Amino acid sequence: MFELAAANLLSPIILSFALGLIAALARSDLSIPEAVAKGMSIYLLFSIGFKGGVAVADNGIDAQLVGTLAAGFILSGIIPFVAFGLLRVLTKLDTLNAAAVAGHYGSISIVTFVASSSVLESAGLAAEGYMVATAAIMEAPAILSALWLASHASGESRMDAGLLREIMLNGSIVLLVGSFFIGLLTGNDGLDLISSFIVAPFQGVLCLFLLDMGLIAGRGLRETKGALGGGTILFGVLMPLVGASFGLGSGLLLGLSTGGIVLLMTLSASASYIAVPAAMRVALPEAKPAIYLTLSLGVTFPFNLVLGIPLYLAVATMITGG
Amino acid sequence: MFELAAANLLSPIILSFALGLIAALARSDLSIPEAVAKGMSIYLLFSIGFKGGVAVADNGIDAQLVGTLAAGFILSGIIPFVAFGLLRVLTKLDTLNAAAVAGHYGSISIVTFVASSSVLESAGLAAEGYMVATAAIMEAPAILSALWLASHASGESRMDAGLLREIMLNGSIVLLVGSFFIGLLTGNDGLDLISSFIVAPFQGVLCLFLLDMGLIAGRGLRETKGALGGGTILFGVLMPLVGASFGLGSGLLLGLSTGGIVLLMTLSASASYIAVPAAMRVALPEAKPAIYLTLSLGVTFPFNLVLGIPLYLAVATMITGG
Amino acid sequence: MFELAAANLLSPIILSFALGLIAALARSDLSIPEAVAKGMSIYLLFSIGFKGGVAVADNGIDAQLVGTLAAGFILSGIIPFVAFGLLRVLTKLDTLNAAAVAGHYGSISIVTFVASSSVLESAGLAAEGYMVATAAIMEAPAILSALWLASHASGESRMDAGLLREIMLNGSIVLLVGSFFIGLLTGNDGLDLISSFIVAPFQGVLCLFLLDMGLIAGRGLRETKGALGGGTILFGVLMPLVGASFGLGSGLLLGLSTGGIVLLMTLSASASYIAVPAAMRVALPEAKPAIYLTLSLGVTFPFNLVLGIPLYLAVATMITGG
Amino acid sequence: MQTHPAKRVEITIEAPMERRLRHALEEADITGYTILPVLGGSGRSGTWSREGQIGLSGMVQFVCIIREDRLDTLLNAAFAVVEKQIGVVCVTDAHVLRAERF
Amino acid sequence: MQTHPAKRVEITIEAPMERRLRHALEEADITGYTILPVLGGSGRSGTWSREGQIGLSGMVQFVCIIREDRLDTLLNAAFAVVEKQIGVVCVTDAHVLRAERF
Amino acid sequence: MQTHPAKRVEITIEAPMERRLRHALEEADITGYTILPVLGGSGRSGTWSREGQIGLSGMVQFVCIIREDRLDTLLNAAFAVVEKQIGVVCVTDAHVLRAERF
Ligand SMILES: Nc1ncnc2c1ncn2[C@@H]1O[C@H](COP(=O)(O)O)[C@@H](O)[C@H]1O
Ligand SMILES: Nc1ncnc2c1ncn2[C@@H]1O[C@H](COP(=O)(O)O)[C@@H](O)[C@H]1O
Ligand SMILES: Nc1ncnc2c1ncn2[C@@H]1O[C@H](COP(=O)(O)O)[C@@H](O)[C@H]1O
Ligand code: NA
Ligand code: NA
Ligand code: NA
Repeated sequence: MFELAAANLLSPIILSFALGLIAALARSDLSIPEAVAKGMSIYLLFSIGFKGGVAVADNGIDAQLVGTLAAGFILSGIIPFVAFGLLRVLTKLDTLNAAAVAGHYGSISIVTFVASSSVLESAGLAAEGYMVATAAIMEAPAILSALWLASHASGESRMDAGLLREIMLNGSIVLLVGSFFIGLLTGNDGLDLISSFIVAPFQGVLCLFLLDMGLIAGRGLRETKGALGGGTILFGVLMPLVGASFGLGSGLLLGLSTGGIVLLMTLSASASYIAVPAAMRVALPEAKPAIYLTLSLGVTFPFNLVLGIPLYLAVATMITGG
Repeated sequence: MFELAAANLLSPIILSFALGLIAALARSDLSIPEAVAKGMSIYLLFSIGFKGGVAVADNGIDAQLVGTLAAGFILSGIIPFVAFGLLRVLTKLDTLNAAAVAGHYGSISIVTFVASSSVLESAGLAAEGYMVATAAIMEAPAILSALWLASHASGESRMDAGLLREIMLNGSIVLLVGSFFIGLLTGNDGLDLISSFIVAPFQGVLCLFLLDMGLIAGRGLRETKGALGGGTILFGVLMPLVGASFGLGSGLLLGLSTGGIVLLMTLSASASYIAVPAAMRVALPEAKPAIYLTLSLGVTFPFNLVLGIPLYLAVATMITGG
Repeated sequence: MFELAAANLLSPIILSFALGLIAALARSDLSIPEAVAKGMSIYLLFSIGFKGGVAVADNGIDAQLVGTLAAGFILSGIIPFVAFGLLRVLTKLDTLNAAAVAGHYGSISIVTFVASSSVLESAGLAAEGYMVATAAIMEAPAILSALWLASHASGESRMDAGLLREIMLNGSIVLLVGSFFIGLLTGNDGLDLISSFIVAPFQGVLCLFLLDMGLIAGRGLRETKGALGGGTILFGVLMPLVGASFGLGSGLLLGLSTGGIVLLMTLSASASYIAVPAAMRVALPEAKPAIYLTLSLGVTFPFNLVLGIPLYLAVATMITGG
Repeated sequence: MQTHPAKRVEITIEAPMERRLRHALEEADITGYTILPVLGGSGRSGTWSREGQIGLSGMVQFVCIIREDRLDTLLNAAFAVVEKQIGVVCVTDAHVLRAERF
Repeated sequence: MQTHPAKRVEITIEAPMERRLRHALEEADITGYTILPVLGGSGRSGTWSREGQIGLSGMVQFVCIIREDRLDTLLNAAFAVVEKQIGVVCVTDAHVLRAERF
Repeated sequence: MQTHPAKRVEITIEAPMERRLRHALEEADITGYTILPVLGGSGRSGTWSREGQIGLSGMVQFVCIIREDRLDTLLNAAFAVVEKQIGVVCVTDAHVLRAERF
């Protein structure tokens, strides 16, 4: 496993993240324009959605697929309650901020998912194509759980129909699901047509995207230094392990392949930093972005990237026997 | 022909457009940053101009080329008069708005042209390389015809030297013509050097670009619902057929290849939504963008993309015998 | 050599620059969004840094590498003094503006470096991988020399710790050095992973980037017409030759390969238009950008691109015997 | 040239609230406004900048020119949205050409 | 700190007219202005937003600070361009540092 | 709705000076401002536009709303940065909601 972690550490992807992190901490003015960052994220979402759809078109739709989607939905809805409990034990956050943080951990980080897929590929492990669809399904339920937690605590309802609609129609979710269906409908013919766009340069784009993530995480850490207590940081590295064990259990129950289990562990372990923060700004404006964003992007994201993913791979390989 | 239309419908390119359309109609906040959209359109223009130039360098310059360019110029200048007449019959638009709309249909949509080229490629049909130059030539004359129509109606001149200059030096035209000449001068050596940039990822970029077009068309349709009467919408699907028949006649007279005829039909059938609207805002500010943009982008563009192109291909194949 | 210059002139890269130049001089509204231009420059810096690092990983670190880096540092620091002297002889610029201009010529233009590498590649000549690192090292010392010249003349110090820090942490330098180290650490394995992103489309991206450079240079020339006297323009074509001869001497002393000598000549001959202008706006706000930017971007950059590089290649080949 | 008195209201607000503010203005029958992008800023909740934010946060600035007698309607509508949110509302006296448009 | 009275004129206008307005100002000898990008807006001709517009429409905002006695020249020059066009002109009283520059 | 008098200060300055101005404001204990991107402009040093500038030059606009009694502190802090630089400072009277924030 140490070899694996070392190989992972020396991949251009992780090193690009580290470069961004260091540059930001050293106060370099290196930055990636917002439009380019958004363009890359559209590219990544389109590409993984499409490839997932093609994989499902190849393998067909079966009971396991439906079960996995359902499991993803439930995991996303339940994990925030677990996170909320852990936060109450480990930190002194008030219920509102705890609810907001908890929502992030039920939802997922698509870049962590992609990084995990890359590691699987290097390790020569295949995974179920519909894990992409599972990722899409896990984006939203956690938000509702978080709002329920916050409403319950404050006694006033935090949900309204408009917000619900906005969450479901969030650009990332629509793009991921939409390109999944495009891949499903066009299959390998479609993939042949555009693979030199969505497959060949993928890893390289991911490097630049992670450079940007490193820059953002580094700036976040620099500006909020001290805002996070020790207990909160501890939560940021413990919670992914808790989430991953939920993912492991579900994956074993569903009878997923080793690769599929690793991906479900990664999804459960990862925390959102795009869809959920946007929803929280609207629904829980009093909660502090400095807390939930820094925790998700500055602590849990690098933890998963560097240590988490190789660990999940090692554990899953050990348990399933490869 | 139904097979062809079905195959066309299931291409990732058309499905990407549909995804954008649906997302916008459902009020998703999915959007592509303006800078990225403009970057993609620069890429597409550069790539098709360059490839057209290389094709001409391969085949040499001959009388047919000159004839086709002249035909393009004339078609672009004449079609607005036909469109104006049809508008007067089918709709209640005043002369100013009718003139503005008419100008759009004489000019061309470069993305429709590209989509048509893709369909030809899938069908294994070659086309004359200079069709790209024809496309460039057809951009502008229609604008002058529209201004003439409007001046004639209102009795005040709508043209000035500055505007004429601006139209000729419009960025899209300059880029298309310029990269055509770069391709012509560097030929296959140049193409070898940069083909993994301008050829390989082309179809994939086109997908994302059409996703954006779908988003824009969908938003346009949503916001102007009701602004277009039934007669106007009818015009939006009839006019491309009229234009295409002009293109067909010219193509047969010129003795173009089947592929070339399809492209000339497509150019004649398509309506501008970049160069002409910009010129109209300056020269005919009283004309309503809600009418001409929605018609061009929300009605005629998808019509050509989904039904028009396969139809033009079927007709041309039938008449030329393949 | 004339053949070489002609081949160089007919490359898509040079022609793209020419297209931009012509479009801008003709007042076309063709333009590339700032975010896209910045995205391309990030791509180019990342790509050349990475490839340089991989080349060094392949060849190992030796005394020549250290010597070349040291030479680069010294060249960048000394050339501004030479440039300053030449400016005093050829032009009537006051000391402040002369110091600002001089700083630009000690520093380097990374795009000129890249264009030179492309020419070497076409000519089948290899160069030392660490020339990229040399380029990075040559960015900054010239700025300090320029500030010293300006302080010396005006009697007031122009340097402060904050500025020094900003210069060293300039985004371009950090990205170039950082990706160099990523390439060094991941070597050929890393390159294999992302080569279809950073190698394959490189020349094509360079074309679009040079199109933008042409647009900027053309606009600069148009707006400052008359601002540059004959002596100043003469300086703009003489100074690169002077710089190149310094690079030639150092390269021979260091025993570099023919390709390496050409690159060191190019670096010494080229003038900055990104890092140095930004520093000058902060440290020497009274100096006129119209002078130093137009000279660097509108005179020296095209001179090197079109005539300089083939000349340096011819001279280096002649002297080293190939 | 003839000008007419009016108020210029500038509302700086988080990007995720843009849609809600648009909607609130529409409800209050205020249909004229312009939205400017914001690069960065500083306030009680710290400093931020837009580079590479992939939509994480970011603010926008509404500029709304309005007849004086409609000012209170506007401020009430805006306040309802801005209240709990990060954001700033600033009003200045202004004069406009073509008063009939406001 | 010493400040001097001036006028701040804000002209929101369609992007395709930018070049013409620049030119009209130049003709009127008005050489100081700043142009801000506009993200979106709403007016009598409906609501629009800049995302993915590929230059279809879009507006820009000119901000021009000017001595009071030059205001009418500016308004006349601007009005000639804006007249038939979509667009808004708004004037506010202001104070500037370094009056000699205006 | 209750509003309170304040000053709106608009500082247009070259992008490379952004960091310095941020710093100067911080030093003067001024922590509320918004930064807008600038597309282009014209002044004594000519006309420029941001398209494709790859950071060559470019300007930004600070908008700072401030209590009247703090205006001089702000102007002094800003002036120290702007003095030798290209740039414009413009002050207008304004009214704000939620005065306690300024
Ligand atoms: N005094 C001010 N002047 C201008 N903009 C401000 C001011 N205070 C806050 N802002 C803007 O509002 C945002 C949020 O402010 P705050 O709620 O104080 O954190 C800041 O990031 C600024 O963009
Ligand atoms: N009252 C207003 N306040 C601020 N901006 C306005 C106002 N009215 C119109 N605008 C701007 O001018 C554009 C065109 O307005 P209109 O000509 O009324 O459609 C709108 O999209 C807004 O950007
Ligand atoms: N009178 C003015 N009104 C608005 N902006 C101005 C004015 N004068 C200068 N500027 C802005 O400040 C920049 C530099 O001006 P200058 O220092 O005069 O070259 C210009 O490019 C404009 O963006
Ligand atoms: Na999770
Ligand atoms: Na047409
Ligand atoms: Na140099």
